[in-house]
Amino acid sequence: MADLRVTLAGVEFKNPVIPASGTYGYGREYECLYPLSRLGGISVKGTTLHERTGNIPPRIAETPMGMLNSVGLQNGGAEKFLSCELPNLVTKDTRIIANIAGSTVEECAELAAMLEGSAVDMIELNISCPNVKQGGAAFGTDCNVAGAVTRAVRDACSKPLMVKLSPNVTSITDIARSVEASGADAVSLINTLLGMRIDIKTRRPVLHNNVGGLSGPAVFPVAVRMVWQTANAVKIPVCGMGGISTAEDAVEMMMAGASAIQVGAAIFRDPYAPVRIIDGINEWCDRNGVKSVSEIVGTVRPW
Amino acid sequence: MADLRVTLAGVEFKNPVIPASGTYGYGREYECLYPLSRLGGISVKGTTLHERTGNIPPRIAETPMGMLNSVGLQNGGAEKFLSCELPNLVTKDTRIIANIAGSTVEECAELAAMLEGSAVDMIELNISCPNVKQGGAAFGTDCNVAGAVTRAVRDACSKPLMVKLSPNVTSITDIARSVEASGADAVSLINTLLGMRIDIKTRRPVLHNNVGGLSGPAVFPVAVRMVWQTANAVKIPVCGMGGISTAEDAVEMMMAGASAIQVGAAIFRDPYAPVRIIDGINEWCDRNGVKSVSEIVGTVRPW
Amino acid sequence: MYKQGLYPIIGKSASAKGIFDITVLCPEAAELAQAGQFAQLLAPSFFLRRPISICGIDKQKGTLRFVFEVRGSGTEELSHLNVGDNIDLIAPLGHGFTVTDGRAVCVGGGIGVPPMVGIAAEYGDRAAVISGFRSASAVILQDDLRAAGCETILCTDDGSAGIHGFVTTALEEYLQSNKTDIIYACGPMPMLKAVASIARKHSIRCEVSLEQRMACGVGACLGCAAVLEREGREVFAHVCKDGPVFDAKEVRFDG
Amino acid sequence: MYKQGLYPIIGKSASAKGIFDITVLCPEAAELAQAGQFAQLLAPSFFLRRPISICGIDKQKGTLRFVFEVRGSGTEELSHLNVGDNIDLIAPLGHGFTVTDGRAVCVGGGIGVPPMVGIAAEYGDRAAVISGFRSASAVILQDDLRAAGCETILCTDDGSAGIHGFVTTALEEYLQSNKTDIIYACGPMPMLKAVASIARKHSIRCEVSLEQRMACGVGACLGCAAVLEREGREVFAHVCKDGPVFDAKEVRFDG
Repeated sequence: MADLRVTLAGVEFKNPVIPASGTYGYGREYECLYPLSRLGGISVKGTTLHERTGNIPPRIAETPMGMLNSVGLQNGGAEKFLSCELPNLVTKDTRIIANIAGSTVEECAELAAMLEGSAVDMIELNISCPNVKQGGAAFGTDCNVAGAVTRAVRDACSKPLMVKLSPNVTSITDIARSVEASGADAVSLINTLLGMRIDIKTRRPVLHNNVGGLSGPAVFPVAVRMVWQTANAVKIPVCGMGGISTAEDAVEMMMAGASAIQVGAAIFRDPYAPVRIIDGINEWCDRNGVKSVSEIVGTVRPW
Repeated sequence: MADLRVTLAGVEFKNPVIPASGTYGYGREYECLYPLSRLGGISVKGTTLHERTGNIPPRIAETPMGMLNSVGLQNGGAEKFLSCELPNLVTKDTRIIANIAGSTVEECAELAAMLEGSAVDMIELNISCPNVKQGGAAFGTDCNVAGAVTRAVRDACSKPLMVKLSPNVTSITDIARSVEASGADAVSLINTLLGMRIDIKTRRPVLHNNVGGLSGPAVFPVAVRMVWQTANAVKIPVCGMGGISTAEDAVEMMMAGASAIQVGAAIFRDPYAPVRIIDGINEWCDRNGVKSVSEIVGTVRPW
Repeated sequence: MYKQGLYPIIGKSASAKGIFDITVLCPEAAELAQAGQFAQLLAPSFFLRRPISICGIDKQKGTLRFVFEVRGSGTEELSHLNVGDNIDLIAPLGHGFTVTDGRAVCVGGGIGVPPMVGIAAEYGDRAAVISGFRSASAVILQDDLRAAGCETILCTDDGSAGIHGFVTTALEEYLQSNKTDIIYACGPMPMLKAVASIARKHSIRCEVSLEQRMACGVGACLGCAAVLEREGREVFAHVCKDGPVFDAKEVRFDG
Repeated sequence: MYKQGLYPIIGKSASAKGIFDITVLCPEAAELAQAGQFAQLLAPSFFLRRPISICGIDKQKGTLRFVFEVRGSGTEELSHLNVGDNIDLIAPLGHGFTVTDGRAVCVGGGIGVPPMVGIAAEYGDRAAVISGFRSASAVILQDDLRAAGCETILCTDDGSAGIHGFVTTALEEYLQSNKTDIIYACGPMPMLKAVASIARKHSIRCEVSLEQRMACGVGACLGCAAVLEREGREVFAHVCKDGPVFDAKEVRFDG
């Protein structure tokens, strides 16, 4: 039994596996399979200041070893999260990461301020949602804007702050350095790659939003590359995600430089994926004489 | 039997299917399966001014529904292409696209000048190779540099000029507009996405180059999105590529806005892929009452 | 409450061209299942699961029956599974039909017929099932419905079997002469829309089973939105959790 | 000159733990095949093909035989194919062994033994085959080699079968007392390096079969580079076309 504890932005997680925001709701749908206390933490459904109904369907398209989504941050708003979801979540003995998204810098700051006194362990500032008109990716593709929104949230809230980055940029390391300089305690990456599918029978995009975010094993190599580049560009820890579906993928991502990892689309294929990955990491550590999983973080030796 | 002819940068192709540069050599390896005259054209192996030995192996890594490569433009140089390959290629009754890459703007211009008097039908200027130190992607990720190198090649050679764009950018439409303004007659996209895999046993990157270019069905949704965005941003035609492996993929890419398409990694899995796609497009057109395949270009109706 | 696991296929047959009928031994899932719910079946070479409606539930035998159409390469791969193979499924999922103690009419169009078998069985001779198909060669499940004691009314578009015409005409006719407390329907959107308006006209309660592109299947990802109208405002419900069965009054049939 | 197609598997057996032995009926490919060449086998759920060396060629029966090890999920999927299934292969590929009319010694390590069977058969009683395995349970193909009339020298790392020791020691010993015109070798890089240096010492011609991560398999993509030394300068040859068989003198064994 290896020591699976990892520390991210000063917060200790019992293991490095965290269901990614938007793929796990608030955990309610998976509790009937295993206790949420098995998880290192949960990054909850992206929360906005006010309720959002989300995008018009269809919102899902399958792709080779992946999928597109354009849910559009459908959620009940911050008040509802704090009153209806958080009280239940805090009883689950796992770390709670509040994923927040705003359409303006002020909104992001206001959201963060609302969480200041709450029981959430960490804030994940989403500056990379590809499926919303304002804010979203617009924040994540410009160094100055990314820095400004990070600074505003940093000043509005003292919780550990992780910023979720977009892969749809020329240099993710520039964005990472900019949010680090603006007070981020960690970065998480990658959010989805912007993609599109067309139904050749109807000649309409499969997604009503026309484009959507690509996730799943298909994007894993891009995620590993960006995590490796970013971990070598900033001093703050990196939470790696993007196509992880097995314990071996998780180990690979950690060797690339991720202090913890998030599992997303893989959960749709296998609802047990997070716990299978946790058990698999433990077995891999034991087989390979790794006493503590944190030892492997960033241990890849480039040629 | 539908009319499969398409026109790209003023050049007519007998059909819209072109094996992509670097995946088909100069066609010699596939002639034993079918005559090269079946093909709309061939984008030949990337050619540099001088011979290049390429990158140290391993150069290939498999990924979910895709692959990484870091060949590094191994080729015999322009002289050898003109003296040993082109004379043979011109006898094959298919369009010849010379794919060129240089480490400096001057080198690109010199290469283009060498082709001026040659029998090649079109030049594909590669400003997006992810696997070389100088030039390569560096040219393709900055609007001004992309414009400058395009202009230099445009001035050095009167052949129809297509510029091959990198997907590893924040806005591929900005790059496309810039090369259009600098005299490109067409753009081809997407080149490979930059990715990485790590062998968790050795803790070394699978590729000796550490990172490499991701291609295959995995990237298809990203390619369709970028082709759609670019076709709507420029007036010059777009040659679409990235993960096309079936006739339906080709039709989807053309509906997104591609006047012709390139087939790459799919050839590694099925060496007959180009001809199967040509036959499949023809059948699809007949089944759907499409008289001429060029009718479907850009016909997707966004929501 | 649902289960996920690998379960053996203990029965398989081809009902009609491109239609496959498999029975899976999954006692713990069958125990929980209700008519109108669905399962997420995994075609190993594809990333997302395929949502397939439950056609039959046998809690004694501990089996679930699925009758599905080969629509793409995913369902094609599923159709290659044989008796003895294990299938990876998540079931039961979603919100099923409301069972009343009155008389029911079940209206199914094409591959919308299978989910009608489960609910019709709950009613036995208190149910009439109106099934519509393109032609005689596409007709499925009529024997099963009769075996369940239901009255069966068969329609085909080309008249090659049963009544020559649409299910909606047959429904109108049936309602003239038969007291009906509830209508259940599954099939193409235009058919559901027509059935719903007929039900409204006769002020008969109507439940429809909807389809949508789906990812998680359990209500976590909010991918499979369906457009509903509640208190005059448009809301997005989710087919996998709030559905697949919805009160027809709430459904915006034109999306 | 090569062929691509779907061909039936007409024979299958498990030679040792994790080692599978399949025979494929592919007359037009078998007709062209030479000892030392390989095939690209497709595991349907994976994107790239798996390069597998040809173990046996029967031009009369029109078959190719492949003996491969399950190394990952791709070869695992290949191992699940059974007699009667079709396999998608491209063959024959690459440049095989040079056949002489002299006496040969074939040195194979582990899964490097299968390609030795084809070339040893060309020599029959003019060949000695030195095979090395971890232990008795991993030993394969010795009967086939004897059936081909070859002298077989078996070595295991743990002494549980044959000589307790490495193939290199056995090779040294064999060369003391036997005139040898050519040495063929396939196995782990360290073994190949050692065999090559022994051959050099005895100034015996030596050909080695190399492996590399491969994409097209036909020489188009230049992915499977191997580091050679020609006229003192480093050149990248390609395992799929220039190889897999190379003159040991040219190979840079430390990459």
